[in-house]
Amino acid sequence: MDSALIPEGAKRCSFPKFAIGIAIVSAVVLWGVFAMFLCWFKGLNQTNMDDYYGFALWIWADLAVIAVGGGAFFTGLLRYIFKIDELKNIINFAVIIGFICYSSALLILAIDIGQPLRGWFIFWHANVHSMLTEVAFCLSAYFAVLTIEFIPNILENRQANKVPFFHHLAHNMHGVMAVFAATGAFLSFFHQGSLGGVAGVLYGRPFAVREGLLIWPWTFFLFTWSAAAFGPCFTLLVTKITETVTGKKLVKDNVVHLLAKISGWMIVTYIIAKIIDTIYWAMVTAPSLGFTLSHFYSNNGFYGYWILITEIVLCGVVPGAILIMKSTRENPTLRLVAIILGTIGICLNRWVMVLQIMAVPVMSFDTWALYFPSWQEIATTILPVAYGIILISVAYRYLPVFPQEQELNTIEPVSKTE
Amino acid sequence: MKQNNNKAHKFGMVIDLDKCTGCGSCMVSCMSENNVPFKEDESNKKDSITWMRVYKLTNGKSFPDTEIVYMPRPCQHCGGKGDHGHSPCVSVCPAVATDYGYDTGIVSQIYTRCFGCRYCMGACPYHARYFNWWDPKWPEGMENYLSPNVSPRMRGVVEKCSFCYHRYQAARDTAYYEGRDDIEEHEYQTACTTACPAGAIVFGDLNNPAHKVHQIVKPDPHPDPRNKHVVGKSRNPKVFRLLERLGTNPKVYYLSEREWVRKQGDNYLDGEWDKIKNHHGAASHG
Amino acid sequence: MKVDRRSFLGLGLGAVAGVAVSPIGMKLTDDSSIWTQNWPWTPVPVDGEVTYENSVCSLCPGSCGLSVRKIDDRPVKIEGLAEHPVNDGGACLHGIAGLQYLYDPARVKTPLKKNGDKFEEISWDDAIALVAGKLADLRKKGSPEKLACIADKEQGSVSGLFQRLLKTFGSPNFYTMPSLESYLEVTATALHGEGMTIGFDLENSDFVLSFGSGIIEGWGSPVNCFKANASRKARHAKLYQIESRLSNTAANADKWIPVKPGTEADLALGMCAVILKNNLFDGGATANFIGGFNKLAIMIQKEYAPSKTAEITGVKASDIEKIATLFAKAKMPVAVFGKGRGDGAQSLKELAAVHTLNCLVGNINKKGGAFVQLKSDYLEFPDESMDTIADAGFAKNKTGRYVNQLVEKVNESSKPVVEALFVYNANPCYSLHDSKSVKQAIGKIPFVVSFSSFLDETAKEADIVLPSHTFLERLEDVPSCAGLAKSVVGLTKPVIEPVFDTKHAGDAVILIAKALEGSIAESFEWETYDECLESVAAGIWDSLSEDGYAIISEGVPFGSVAVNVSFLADNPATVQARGDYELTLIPIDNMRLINAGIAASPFAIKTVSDKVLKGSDIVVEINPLTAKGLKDRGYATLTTPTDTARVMINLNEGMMPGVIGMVEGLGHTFDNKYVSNKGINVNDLIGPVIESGSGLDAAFGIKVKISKA
Amino acid sequence: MSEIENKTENGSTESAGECTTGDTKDDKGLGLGVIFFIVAFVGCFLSGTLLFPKLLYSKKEQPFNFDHALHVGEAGDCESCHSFREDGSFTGIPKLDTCLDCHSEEALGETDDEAVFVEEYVLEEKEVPWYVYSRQPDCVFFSHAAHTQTAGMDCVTCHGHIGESTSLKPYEENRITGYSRDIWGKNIFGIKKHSWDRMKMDDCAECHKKETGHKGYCFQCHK
Repeated sequence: MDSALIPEGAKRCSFPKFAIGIAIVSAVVLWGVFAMFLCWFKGLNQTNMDDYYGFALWIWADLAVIAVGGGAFFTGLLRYIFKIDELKNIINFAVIIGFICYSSALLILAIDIGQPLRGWFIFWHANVHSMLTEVAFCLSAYFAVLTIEFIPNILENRQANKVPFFHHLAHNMHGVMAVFAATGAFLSFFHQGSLGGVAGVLYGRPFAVREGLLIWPWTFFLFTWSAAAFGPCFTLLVTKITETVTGKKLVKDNVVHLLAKISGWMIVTYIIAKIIDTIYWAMVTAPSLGFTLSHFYSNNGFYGYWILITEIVLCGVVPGAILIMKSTRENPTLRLVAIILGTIGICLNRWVMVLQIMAVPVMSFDTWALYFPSWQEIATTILPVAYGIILISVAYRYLPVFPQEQELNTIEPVSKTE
Repeated sequence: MKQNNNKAHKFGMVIDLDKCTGCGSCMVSCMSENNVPFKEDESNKKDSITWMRVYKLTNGKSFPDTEIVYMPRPCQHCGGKGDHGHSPCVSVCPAVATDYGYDTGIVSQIYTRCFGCRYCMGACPYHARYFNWWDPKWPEGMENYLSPNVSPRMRGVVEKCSFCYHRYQAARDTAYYEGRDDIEEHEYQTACTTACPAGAIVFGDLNNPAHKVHQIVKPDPHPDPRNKHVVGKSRNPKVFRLLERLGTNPKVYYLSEREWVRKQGDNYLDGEWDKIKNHHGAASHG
Repeated sequence: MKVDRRSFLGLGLGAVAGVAVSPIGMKLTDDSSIWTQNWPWTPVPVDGEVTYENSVCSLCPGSCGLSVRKIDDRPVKIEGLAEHPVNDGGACLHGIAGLQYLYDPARVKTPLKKNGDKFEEISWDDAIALVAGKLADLRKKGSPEKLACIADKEQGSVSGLFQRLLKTFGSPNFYTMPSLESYLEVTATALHGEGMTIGFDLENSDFVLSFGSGIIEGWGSPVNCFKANASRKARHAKLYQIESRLSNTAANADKWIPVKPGTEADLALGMCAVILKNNLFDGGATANFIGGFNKLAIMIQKEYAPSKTAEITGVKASDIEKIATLFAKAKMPVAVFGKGRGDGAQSLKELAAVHTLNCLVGNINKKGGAFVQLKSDYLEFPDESMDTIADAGFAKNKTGRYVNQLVEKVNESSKPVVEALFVYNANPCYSLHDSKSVKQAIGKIPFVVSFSSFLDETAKEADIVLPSHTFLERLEDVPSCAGLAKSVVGLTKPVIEPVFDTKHAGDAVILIAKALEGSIAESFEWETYDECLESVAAGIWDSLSEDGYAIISEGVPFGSVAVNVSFLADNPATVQARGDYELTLIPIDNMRLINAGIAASPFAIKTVSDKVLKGSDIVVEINPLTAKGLKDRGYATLTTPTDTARVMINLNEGMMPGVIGMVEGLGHTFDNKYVSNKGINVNDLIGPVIESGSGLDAAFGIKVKISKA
Repeated sequence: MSEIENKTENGSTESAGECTTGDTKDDKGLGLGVIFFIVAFVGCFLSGTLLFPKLLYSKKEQPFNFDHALHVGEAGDCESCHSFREDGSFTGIPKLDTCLDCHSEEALGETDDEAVFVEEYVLEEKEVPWYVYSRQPDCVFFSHAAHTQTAGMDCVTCHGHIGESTSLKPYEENRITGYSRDIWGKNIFGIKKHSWDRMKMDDCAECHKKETGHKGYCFQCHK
């Protein structure tokens, strides 16, 4: 019934099947929306946050989605600036994922603040010294860029494309996309960084504080770097999931391998920097404030050295290693393991840089504070995921997201290996 | 207004922990002075608004060698690294809803500017900042005792100790009216100071040698040679500040004869304390 | 078709553009945020002229001077009054939070009459008539002595009026709740004779030996004691605290001497033994001893030799010797008694034994010592006119010596020994031991009249509630009844018009008296309480009304007093805790709570640590060694001979092994969600133990066992 | 690029036919579109500028008219009624007893307004519930002493020439915020010609910056 909208020559499941799927996910969305309104109308007492946990699950989710959304800017950078042409076959999807991540991030922020109707003060009364101000500005700006990057893809919808105006618009936008990609990359570099800065500048919190370059603590650069490194992992992961769900091959292996390779080398370099940073912090920064490393990883029910090792070794070194070696990289299973580990790693890193900071006691007579989110928090955190699934399925169904789709699926089995 | 800019105060406090009895007068005086709300269950101290909070410290020894001391903790009104006014909380507020008064050294706020991002709370190692998780509500009729000198805060904003700034304003109003260009030590005292039955809290201008707080603390005008971020270290060996090593430069000082108490004021690596405890204040350059 | 689409497009874009450049967007964005800054449900305090009024706090016997800040007619802040002889500036948290009592949700807003088990509102006239009627019947029946009254204290004009009403009515049954003042009198009476009382010169003493007195936990006149304690450092004075728990006082003291609970008396006598053995006592002073000094001396040295005492008390013999010697050799030593706030259960043996230390070292009526003198009575009531019924009834014996015996009698006898009861400023159903049986007794009394400002545990049991003004709404003379070196009378003044339809208890009494007519009415010639106060306090009225206080006696009293040791010489048995479990539960006095009639204010409750109260669970202190399997912050069941309770555990190294501490002042059940139904009332768990000889309830604790819940 | 180029070719070839045939219609449509655009634009803009304020503000009449000019003439300057207290705080709108310094049960003049004043307030001993044009929200701390006594500012600077007025304008209250219209200023765009046309924070800050070299710290003007 909606065949008129479906890209030519593309096979899609029947509309009812599609509708049912969407309906199910929408239920989850409604649940999240309900929780969201509770938080807005009854206030943040609906959450389990407290004066020790001013930043909690939401801020983590925020940082996490932005980090994994980093795939968008980085792929864009490679595609349009460094002119790595193969990536055009995945750039659309990367952009969509980025769009979802960033819109979610903004939504979460709108729920997280105690006075949403005053949220615009962050722009109006901006404090240039605050990393959060930098985040807010770059985040909104980059979201705008992503929207612009997304538009042409939407306009390529079969019906929209019939309108000459839209058609030409899409065409011309493709032409100038490099400019936006560049802006996007620049903006993204800053807000990914400033998100890292958010933690790094907390000189009252020895677990978070880092020395740095000029006004930027090392976490600034580590966050940007890690986003660029692990973002593509997530892009690949979601692509893989979409392929499994649709039961079609959507992106050629050479593209995947290329992105995986780049990601791999980024991860390796990042993890080396991260290790150096951790050692310096543990050996110099923290002790100079009277803290030993053990202080941060003992005397509590949850945060132990395991979290440090998992983040750096299991979810950093391992995926890095897998992805830089051709043999392992081109082994689908290992590659999948790597990108999963990588995605977990980046999320874990953001978790540590938000929640563990809040948990660690600073005053000698203070105690560890642990926290478990309320259902309202969980619901509002799942909300973006569900919304993301819907947007991806709709986009996949009606937009030519994967340029290689037809080629890969019309020509029967013959799957070339290059 | 002009003359206040060219003569900068630095209001601060010194609390004698040997005198403090942990009676709680300071907490209640603060709450009733500043229209702090209360709710049915206040036993979860992590969401209970008490601008002045009294911590109970023990020496960790077992019976019968245990010792207790009470440590009242208002907002420390940090001067930030090098005492340049970039307090941990002020520097992070995205909307300038809290700033550093260079004429008073007081970290001030606009509750109506704050939009509740709570970044400042994450930045404060003293947990001196509190978020209004609930709408403030008073039992029927009880709102009649609210003071007009401090605006009640609405749900969704962060609040903290203000060193009873409104008392400073009132004192200045009187001074202006009487044509004086400055106020006397006794004219501006915080609610906790005046309430303390043990007289454990001394409040005044750290910049003014005539003030008692200055005489007790003897703040060192020079940076600590061992940590350039630390300014205004006390030259009194019995006086210390909380987490001084972080370079937050609080304006709240503590006084105690007991070494174990002074040691709990900060974090030290094994054996570090014994090396530096006697350097306390030795950094002074006369 | 295309036309349509485009024109619609134009229309839409035009509208958007038009609104965009109009001020609507900007203005609404601004206004919506301003709306959040002025939410109608967030109160806006009205501004006005600032004025200050002085008064005196009567929440506890401390009687501190208060300065009340007002905006126009609204009191907005209470602070300590500078240069007041009692507190000179400082104030305790309860006084500062006083305004919360003014608007307390549990206040009685108008007279109430019990109908079935519900209260209904009645007018003052009906209420007074009703009370007068009942009392008149009682007199007709010729048993006026069956009217009893329980008040907070004996001193003061309001208490005076109640006593006067009972006397002229024909009843000797006036009782007061146990208080430090009453114990001081009991002690003074036993050792020095009728009408005497004791004060401690803490400001000047250079060696304070405290037998569990919570000198910075609300003992005596709290703020005054805080100041005396704070000045210790400067005066190079020492404080030694003898107590089974590391209380704040113990923590603040120069030395803490942990002692087995309930053995303070033995320790005191043990120290006497040392002083006697080593001839450290003051010969001159012992000359004043009567009632068998030698007998006492021999008994003590025989029964309380250091080694033996060490066994009983758990304090090392060497320490006993050392401390006794330090005490005796100090220039201005003073031994202080009255465990905790001094208003809980006490044994005369303990009080007398400790005070004997003072007498032995001869610091009676010396600077920095204990002041023994006649009770100061600054009120002069005109002689009552008594009719025959009154004379006959008043001549009868009191039903019991102390209030707890009254309760006992009521519960024991089948026929009512008390027909009518007045309760003023007292909450026996909460603050007496074994509150259940107290409630039962009150329930047995046919006609109970409460004069409480709040619907507290006792008022709930009453048949009539005649609500009183709070201390911020009334005029009253407030003597400091708290073992001070000086005796001061303060004047409480109304700082605000009564918030509800309440009356001054004094006025209520006068009205009742007038309604009873005859000789009773004659004895109450005043129109109002205020008029009454001015006339009966005529002697000090000028200074009262001008300065807000009058100093009755100050400085070291003159002359020596006799010391009658006969009570101790017979070596009365030390009171033991009830039950045969091996742990002992003792009440803890916490400055941030109130264990008298009223509950702590919402603000005060807010300051209470989560190691004392967590949600609605009370937290008990126990030494890790005693706790065995129990985990910190875990739940446990506490079993006493009378009752069981669910409690939370706080492992506390400051607790003596074998002892469990439970805070006093929680577990109120009246209608104020901010302070009620939190934790349990320790008095429910501890049953009274009457000391033979003195008749005092001396239950310092009770034997319990504790197990995981 | 290949992918997209293919598409665009398809696209153009496809729509080519339509385009040629559709050109003329296009222009008409466009013209119509433009007209619609202008109509909608003007309509929305005007309603936003003229109608919107009418809806936003509610008009309230003062209890009775007050002639400032007259009173200034009789009593002298502003301070004789709007005075300071001993402690340097400012009384603002005078209370009834201040009025009674001059007024009494007997009317001084013969205006109807004074009659209302005497009958409804003096005799009833009720305070007059004036609407305050310059009332600032609860979060604002303002020291008159600092401005008039110390900095020597003139009342007019912020309050305008109300002292010369013979009648009180109706009080306009913002339905959303409850603010007096004088805070945002009469001009809905927030444009001001005189220092007293607006009383928003920016106006305070502007003057503070000029006079003291600093906008001031939060607590200087907030409580």
